Formats: sequence, structure tokens, C-alpha cells
Amino acid sequence: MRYEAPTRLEEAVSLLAGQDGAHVLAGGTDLLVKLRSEMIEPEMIVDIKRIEGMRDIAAEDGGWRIGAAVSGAEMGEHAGLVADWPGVVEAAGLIGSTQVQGRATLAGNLCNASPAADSVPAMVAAGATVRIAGPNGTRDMDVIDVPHGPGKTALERGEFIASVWLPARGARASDAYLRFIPRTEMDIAVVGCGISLSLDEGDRVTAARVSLGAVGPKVMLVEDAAQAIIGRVLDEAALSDLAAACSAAATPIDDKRGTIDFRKHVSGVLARRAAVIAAKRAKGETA
Amino acid sequence: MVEVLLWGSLADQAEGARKVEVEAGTLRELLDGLGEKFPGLRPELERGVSVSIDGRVYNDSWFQPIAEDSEVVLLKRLKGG
Amino acid sequence: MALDDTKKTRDFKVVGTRPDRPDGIDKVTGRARFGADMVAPGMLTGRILRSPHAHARIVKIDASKAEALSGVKAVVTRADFGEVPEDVADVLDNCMAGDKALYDGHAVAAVAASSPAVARKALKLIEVEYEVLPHVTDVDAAIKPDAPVLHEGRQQETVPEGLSQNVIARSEFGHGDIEAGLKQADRVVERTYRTAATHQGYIEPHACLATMGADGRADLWVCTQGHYMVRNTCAAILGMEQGQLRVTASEIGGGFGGKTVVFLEPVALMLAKKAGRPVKMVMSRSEVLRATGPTSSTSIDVKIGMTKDGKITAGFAELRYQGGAYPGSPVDMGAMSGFAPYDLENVKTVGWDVVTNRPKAAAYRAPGAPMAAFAIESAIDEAAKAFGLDPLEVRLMNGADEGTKASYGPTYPAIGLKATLEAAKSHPHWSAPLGENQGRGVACGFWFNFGGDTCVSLNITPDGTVTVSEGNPDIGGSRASMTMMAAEELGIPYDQVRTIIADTGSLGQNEVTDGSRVTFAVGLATIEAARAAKREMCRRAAMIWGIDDEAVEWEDGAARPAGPNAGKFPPMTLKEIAAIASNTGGPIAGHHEVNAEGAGVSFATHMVDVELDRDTGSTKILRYTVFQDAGKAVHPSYVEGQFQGGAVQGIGWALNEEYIYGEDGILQNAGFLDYRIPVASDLPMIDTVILEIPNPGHPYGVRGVGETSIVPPLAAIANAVSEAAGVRMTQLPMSPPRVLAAVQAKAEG
Amino acid sequence: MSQLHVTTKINGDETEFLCEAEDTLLDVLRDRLGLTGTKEGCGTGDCGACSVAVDGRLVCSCLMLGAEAEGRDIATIEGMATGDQLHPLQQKFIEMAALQCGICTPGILVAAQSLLERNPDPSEEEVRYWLAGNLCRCTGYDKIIRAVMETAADMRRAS
Repeated sequence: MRYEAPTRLEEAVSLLAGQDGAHVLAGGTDLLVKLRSEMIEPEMIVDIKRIEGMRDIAAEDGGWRIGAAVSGAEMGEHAGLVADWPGVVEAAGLIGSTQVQGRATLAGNLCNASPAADSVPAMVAAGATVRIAGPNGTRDMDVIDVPHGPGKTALERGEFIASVWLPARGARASDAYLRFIPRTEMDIAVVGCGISLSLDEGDRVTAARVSLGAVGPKVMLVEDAAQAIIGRVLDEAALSDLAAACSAAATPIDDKRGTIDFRKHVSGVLARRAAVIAAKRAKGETA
Repeated sequence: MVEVLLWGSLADQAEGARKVEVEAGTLRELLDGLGEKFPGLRPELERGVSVSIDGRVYNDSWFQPIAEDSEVVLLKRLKGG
Repeated sequence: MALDDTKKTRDFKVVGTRPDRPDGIDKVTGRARFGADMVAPGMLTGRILRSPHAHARIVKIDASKAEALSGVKAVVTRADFGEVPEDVADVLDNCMAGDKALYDGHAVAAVAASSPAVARKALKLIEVEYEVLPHVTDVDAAIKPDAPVLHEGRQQETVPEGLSQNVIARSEFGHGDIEAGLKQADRVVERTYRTAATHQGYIEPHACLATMGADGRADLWVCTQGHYMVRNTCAAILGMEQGQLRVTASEIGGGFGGKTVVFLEPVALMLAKKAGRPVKMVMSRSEVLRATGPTSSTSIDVKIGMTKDGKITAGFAELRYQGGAYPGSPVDMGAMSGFAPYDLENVKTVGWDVVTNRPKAAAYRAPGAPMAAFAIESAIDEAAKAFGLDPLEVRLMNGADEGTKASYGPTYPAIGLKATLEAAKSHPHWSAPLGENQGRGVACGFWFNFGGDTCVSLNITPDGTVTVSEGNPDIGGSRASMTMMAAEELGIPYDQVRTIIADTGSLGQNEVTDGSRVTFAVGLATIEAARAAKREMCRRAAMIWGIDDEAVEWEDGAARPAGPNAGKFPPMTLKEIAAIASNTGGPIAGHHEVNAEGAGVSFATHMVDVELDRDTGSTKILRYTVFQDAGKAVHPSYVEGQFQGGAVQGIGWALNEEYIYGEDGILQNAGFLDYRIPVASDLPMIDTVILEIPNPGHPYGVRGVGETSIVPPLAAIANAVSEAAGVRMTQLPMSPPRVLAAVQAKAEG
Repeated sequence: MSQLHVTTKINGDETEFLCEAEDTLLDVLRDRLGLTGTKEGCGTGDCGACSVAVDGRLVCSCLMLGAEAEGRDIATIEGMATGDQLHPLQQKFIEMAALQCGICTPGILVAAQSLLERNPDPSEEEVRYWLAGNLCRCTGYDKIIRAVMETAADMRRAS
């Protein structure tokens, strides 16, 4: 196995394109586990952390561009990002331990293509896009289109995610992400739910995106759930409709982490709770 | 004679008696005596037992004295963690 | 000479204080050497190939390709081991499979290679032909007559006909007449309880470093709870003389019973023998979970009869424990201990030892007892609450005391159960208010505690400091306790004594660090060794003073003339006597070798508050208090630590930990990600109350404390969750999906 | 196999080593540099026994390649004390019996130090969540949490 740490984007692309079994190393918190358990046996590891811009968080078009090697801990320390997208930051902050936070990245979490990835429902709810570098230059893609199923992504040979872009956050708008795990830390999500919403002056929901993780082969955007609350004040009836829409949309499996019934029910529970938090934040209340 | 209390299922191997009597002044004599008098007990004795004598548990001390009026209870061999 | 042998009224100077532990600096600086931290010149890496099947006949193993790989120095399979004595036959089979692989992860071959990478590659080149057989991992399924059979001909004479060969043994304990007792009851609670298998979860994986010369002499460095056990077992398996194998215990990174048996060690020695080079083996975490000892999963029927004023008229339990692939589950310990806290006229337990296609169960902290206590203490709680009775009062009313005939036979001497219950009743925790969706549970627990073979050698150095050599790995601060007891007995400061763990060449046989025996038994031997040294020092002083030995007594670290005719000599301190030891006959030492009998049983009561999230079934532990009898707490901080650690392992067992097998018999959660032991943020502080009811069998009154603390938590938490949920939880772990389903089922009526 | 040459700083000392591309930083520390104070409990980032600080950031050394250490500044348990002067956390852990077997202790100390550098006055909840990635099976965490809190209080008083 070779280890390469290019300093230029093009160099990384050509290394990745030129070698079968080349894997990208950003935070490494998934890659090294797979490497060690011999789930993968790469010919080459391309460490992208030394490429310019990969560790930067920069304002762009009213939103934020986050380099592919920015760790969850670094995101949590960025006041502007936290103010605009607290849900995305807290989702990234839920990945693993403090130690894992020092390394794990949004891009890595996304490319691992686990349906239970914590940051992905939050990014999907946020309407985030990624910028993909590859042999044919760069292209942008919606986050939700990146995973194709457990362990599979839309990336072509030679391509890697260079950055994630979170759009501009309007007034009276915010987001939240909640997950359910058996312990208080250190577990993979049994259910995850991200909600991003905007409110008018009368606290009526004007726009919403609701996403679920760990209840299907990939993270899903639940249109019905958004429709259930758009145009409404988040009262008990609206929240019940939101919860029902999420429970109905969930298509989970029984496995060692949870049952179908449990996951469907908890999808609704988390949606309801996350919506309340996001709304409070949108109103400028602390939550 | 020393009176020995057997655990429930062990009685099945000792002609159904929960309390048996053997001539013994020490733990070794007790175990030997039990095996001789009740051959059905031998497999369990060979697998190893613990013996409570007046509330204290003994595993191996052959020459631990046993008085005529001692309370003697056969126990499954204790295993700890 | 007169030795102070008082127990209850003794005024301790060192015992009962909280000095810094002697290995503290090594352990906070990273200097302490654990199992995987040792190296040897020319060392090879050993690795094990494991069965991917739950049950399979091993038709053929072809290691020729592996042996041909550059860097491979030895390959070992079962064929390398000869016939072994019957008492280690299962041990060897568990370390290296014979005709059959009996569980997912069972070792089938091993290699020693020049690097980890080569070893990994070599394992892939070993070709094993398996004939896959039907498997069974569930205890109730394994009992059925048509279940796949693991072993033929292992069933004991105690098992009635008509059951599967997987049922190895049946035992029955108790006294009185259950049916008559049940007739006297105003209410009978009858339920079946189930617990999942849990792992000891020590953070340090098994590791060892073996060296064997062409002359047959061997050395082994190993993390274990008992290096003498490792020596004896490995010597038997390899056909060596015990004296030719020297085993040194590393620092041990947790054991909890799981390091009381061998897994890698005989294989490492065989690899070292074949390769002619030192071989180091370290398990991965997944190997630890797949192939080392978890405890039993269980299925337990309980019947409790109670009168309306709370008197238990009958207690019955039938316990089925699967112990993995070989006979020897801890069911007897469960059957003997479950009702031990109570004074019952009619009590009976029946235990069934069952084998399944899982790793062989190893001891886990009070082996067998927590599951039985979970079932029985849950049923008692349910009966008490059905009558609206206070669960502590019911336990006090029925509680065992001095003179009670225990459910397992003997009559108790002085015991501490009621002291723990009284302490619980008067503690502010018991009367603190509870909020919505909160519940409080209590439960009692019992453990036997052991003694066993023990050696201590205590040496006086020329400058008058003291070294203590003992043969039990220090798993949680026992060197501090031994140092304290030696200092106490000699009347010298704590920092004048240093305790080390000797290798197997330096002391006689020592029983494993298990059964909560060390502070009791090694402490006893340490005290006796110190007394022997004192006798000798008194004799030396008598020589110098020209008086009779009997006219000298030891007090406050010095020999003093005593009695009317002894004369007036100034006391001679230990240092003064030590300085002239060469002039008075030579070096001074004391030693004591004993099969320590007389361990005192111990009891605990635990109290826990939980809060339930009714929408997700998630349980939060809000408050936890442990009340336990320690006999005498030698180093109270480490006694508290044992209480707290046991309680938290119990919390894990109650709420989240479980071995999950798929339909294919493969372990689904062989890692710390999905084998979920409690993390710091799951827990509150764990309050402790130490009771001291002296054990008459120990000079200072010490009882073992390590194991009892894991016995009550499962039931205490189940009782609390059941109260909060409004529905009785009978299956562990009480994971969120299980609790949510119970709450929803109750709501739907 | 050609080995990689890496230059880094470990506990303040310039250090060079050769490693295989697949070697983790943990492998390098333990097997190539003899720094066995950093422990391996799982190899998957789930137990925290291998915690070290890289450029001041707490990480699991089992989840980082040795090759990534090029040009970085790495702090391990072996560098925590200054000469024979223990770090206040180390001292407090001994005094308060915050360890039993001691296998998790180096990782917990490194993690706790990283917390106190960022937050000199953490709440109990903050300490518990910060240390959630450091498994301890012996203590039930009680004495560990107390020791970290008390050290923080002592250090605030001293500064």
C-alpha cells in the first residue's frame, strides 16, 4: 500500500484516477477502521489534508463553504457557522467521541455512505451541496444525491469531494438535528432526523425540509413531512401530522440496533422534537 | 457419627436421603466415608465439592477437624470471578 | 510474646486510611507494563485463525501455503498437541479446536511470523475444509430433544432422560415444602425472566509473550488473574513440568473473571517451541468478544408465595444457563445464591447446565449470581408492590440474619444483610421525592467470597524497610491493601513497605485472583507473614538483651521487654534490629503459606432512581446508592471503587449490553461500538455506604468486596424501570425498543 | 515494501521514524518508538485508550496513520509530567483513587488535559461528555469525574 499526501488538487485527482484501489483519506475515522478490519485492502491512500483550502471554512454566496478535511471540532468552534447552521454543526458534533471529533469530517461522513451517518440528514435538510473534484474538473451535486445505498456513492473514478456548501440562512430560519441512540454517546444512530425551517412573523412555517436517517437504505428527504407543517404554526396538531408523516415515510429494517416498529415510531418522536428546537432557534430563542 | 446435609439433587444419588450420617473426624474422612457408604455420590465428589463446617466453607483441607455436633453441609464446588 | 489479636475493638493506625497506591505513578505516567507492552529479542507475531461457522466439522486443514510464505516461522493446529489430561481437555479444545469448531470465533490454527503483516497474510493462506453443521445458540432451544447436539456422552447422571444431550447437569438446592408454602400465600407471583449474555468487557485485550528453549524451559509474560493457574494449565497441556515454566504476571488491564482461564497462552508456547523464537500474541477486540468468556445467557422461572403482610411463604426458581460450547456454566452458583439473602422455611432452586454454540462462558464477577438475583428480586418486588408494601420492609421482614439457615444449606454466622437494609432505609435517598416518569428500585445481593491457596513472603531489608512478595495479580489496588496490612501489623509507616507480585518461580502455589479472595486471603497471609517476622525480631532482641524470647513483645514498630522479669531495656526498633541482623543470625523474613478457609459471605442492598422517556423507551439513571458490608474496609477508596464499578457493570447489563447472534449463529456485535458498555455521560455519581460487620475468619475482619456489588443492580434497575413504566420488565437488557414495546403494549391494554 | 520516512515532534522532541504506509500512529508509538503508555483497547476508535493530542487536538491514535504525523506536534502520556513533577491531573488521580487497573488511565489523562486546556471550569456534565469516548470498566467513572473536577478547581485557584 502506498501513502500519498499531495498538496495540489490536480495531483490528488491524478493519483486517484491513475490507481485501482485508491482511497481518499480525510479524517480517517471510517477508513482506518475498515483498513484494520481488512474490509478494504487499498493499493493507495491519498491524504487530502495538505491540499490548500481543505481545512478552511469560508463565507461564500451568503452561505458557508467547508473544506473536505475540516473536522467536526473545528466546525463547532466556528461562531459564524454555528450561528447559521446549528443543526448541521451539532449533527457533525454527534459523530463519535471527542477524539473522533478531532478528525471526522462532513465529506467523510457523506462518502462513507452509511444510511445512519449523523451529519447527512442535517445536510440534506439544509439543502447542502458538495463540490466534487475529478479528472474533468469540478462539479456540484446535492448532498442527497451523493449516497446511492449502503457503502455506495455517485462519485466516479478519480473523483473526490473537495468541499461542502451550506446555503445562505435567511431571517427567522434555523435547523436542528436529533438522533436516537441507546447510550448517551458513542453509538451509531438508530434513527436520525434533520429539520430546517423558516418562519414568518406570525410563527407560521414558510419553508421546511425534513430528512430521516437510519430508516432506509439511504438518508431520505420526507416531502410529506415538510408539507405537513408548511403554512402552519407548529401547534400540537401540526406536530402530530409531522410525526405521522415521518413514521409513515420510514422504511427501516430490524437489526442489532433497533426494530422496525421502534424506528418508525421514533422517527415521528424525533421529528416532533427537532421541529420544536428548530422553530425556537428561528425565533431567536435559545434551544 | 457426623450428620451431613446434602443438596437436593444429590439426595437422589444417596438413596433419597437429604441427611446422611458418616463416621468422620476430619474433612477427608468425611469425603471418603460418603463415597464408600453412597457410591452414587462418587461422580459428584470426584467433580469436586465444597463443604461448610459450622458456617465456614472448606474446599480442600483434608485434616480440618469435624466435631460430632458440627453442622456439615455439602456444597457444589464454589467458583468465583 | 503477645500478639494483638483483637478484632472488633482494634484501633487501626494504617488500615482504614487512604494512602496513595504504590503503583500509582507508574500507572499515571504510562510506565506500567501491561500484557501487550513487553518485547523480547527476535520476537515474532503470533495470530490465530478462527472459525467463521457456529458449528462445523473440521474435515481438513492445509497449512502448506502458509508455511511456505517468507517470514512464517511456525504454524500450529490441534495436531501439534498430544493427548492431554482430562481436566484440561476442554481448555485445550477451547484454545484450539479439535474435530469440530463449536462457535463463531473458535480457534482452528495459529501462525508465528516475522511481522503482523506477514502473519495476517499467512492466515489467509491456511485452507480449512469445514462441514457445516446445524447450530443452536439459545438456551431454551438447546434443551429441546431435537436440538443440534454439540457433544455426545457428556451428560451427567443427574439429568433425567428425554432431554437433549446439550443438557449437561441438573442440580437442586433448598429445604422445606414448596407446595405447602405456596398454599399459605395470599398471592403467588409466577414469571419467566430472561437475561442476555454479557462480556466482562475489560479494556485490555488478552496478551502474552512466550519463550521456549530447546531445553524445554519456558517463560511466559501474560496478563492474567492468576499466573500460577496459567503455569499449571499450560504445563499440563504442553506436557511440561510446572517448575520448567516460569510465568510472570504483567499489570492487568481488568479481568472481572474473564482472565481466570487461558486462551492464547498454550498456543503461544507451542508456536514459540516450534519456531524457536519468542512469540507475542495480542487479541483484537473482536477476538476478545467472539472467543473469550462472556457469561451465560439465562432463562429463569420463579414462583414466590407471599402473605398480605409481606411474609414470603415459599420461594422457587428453576434456572437454565447456557455456558457456551463446554460444560460448566455458573448455574449452580446462581441456584445457590439467589435466595441467600432470605430466611425462608420453604425454598427450592433447580439449576440446568446447558451447552450451546457460543464461546465457553468464563467467570464474570459473582458468576451466576446476578441473573438469579434479577429474577428472584424482581418477583419479590412485584409481590410486595401488589400488596402495597414497602419493598425494603418486606426484605427486612424476610431477611437473613445470624442463625438463619441459608437457602443453600449452612447456618449463617454474623452477617450484614440487615445492616445494609437498615442503612438503606435511613438514607436520604430513600425518602427523596420522585418526579413524573421516574421510578425507584431496590434489590439485595449476596456472594460467597473465597479463600484458597496463598503464599506471602515478607523480607526485612538491611536498612529496615520491608518488601512483601505475593502471588496474586493486582487488579484494583491490592498492593496498597497488602502494604497497609503489613505496615499495620509491623507498626511501621506505610511508605516503609513495598509490595510486589512475584513470578511463579518465587513463591508456592497461589489461587487465582478471583472470588473476591485477595484482600481476605492474601491479606491474611500477609498478616501472618508479618507476625512470623515479628516473632523472629523479638527473638533477636531477646538474644541481645539476654532474656527469654517470651519476655519480648512487639509494639509500635519495636521490640520491647515485657513482663515483670524482662528487665529495663530501651525498645529496639525494626530498623535497629534489621541493621544488625547479620550479627544475630542472618537476614530476617517471615512467610506464610496457607489454604485460606473462612472467607465471610457478603451482602449488599442497592437503590436506584431512573427516569423513563416514554416516547422512546430510553432509561436514564438519575441516582444510585450502594450499601454493602465490607467486613473491614482496608483502603476505603478502593472498596468504594469496587462498589461503584460493580454497580456500573450491572447498569450496563441491565440496560444495553448483550451478545447478539444472527440466525447464522454469527456474533453480530463483536466490537465496543455495538457491544455497549456504559460511558461516562450515561451515569450519575455512584454513592456508597460501607458497612463493617467484621468477618470472624480474618484477623482484621476483612470480607471480600469485589463481586457482591454486581449482584443487585440488574434487579434494582428492573424494579425501578418497571415502576416508572407501569409494566413489569422481565427481560434484559431493558433496551429502548424492548421498553417502548412494553409501554405501548400496556397502553393498548 | 518501501518504508516511509516521517519527521515529527513527540512530547517536544524532534523525532524521526520509518513506518509502513498502513501503520497507525498507535502502531508507530508503541512498536517503533517504545512509547507503550498509549494503549490499544479496541483499534476502532471506540474506547479512547489510545488518546493522544496532535497539534493540540485530541485524537485516537488508532484512527490516524503514522505517515500523517509528518510535521505535526504530538503529545502522549509520556510527556505529561515535567521531569519528576507530575501534572496536577496525574497527582489527583493517584490521590483520589481514580484508577483501578490503570489501562484506560493514560488515555483518560490525555483527554482530561485536553479538556482543561480548553475549559478550565467544566461542569460535571461537560466532563462526562468530553470523556464519553474513554471507556473505563473498573471505576464506574465516579472517582475519575471527581478527580478531573477537583483538579480543575485546584488549577483555577493556582492561576
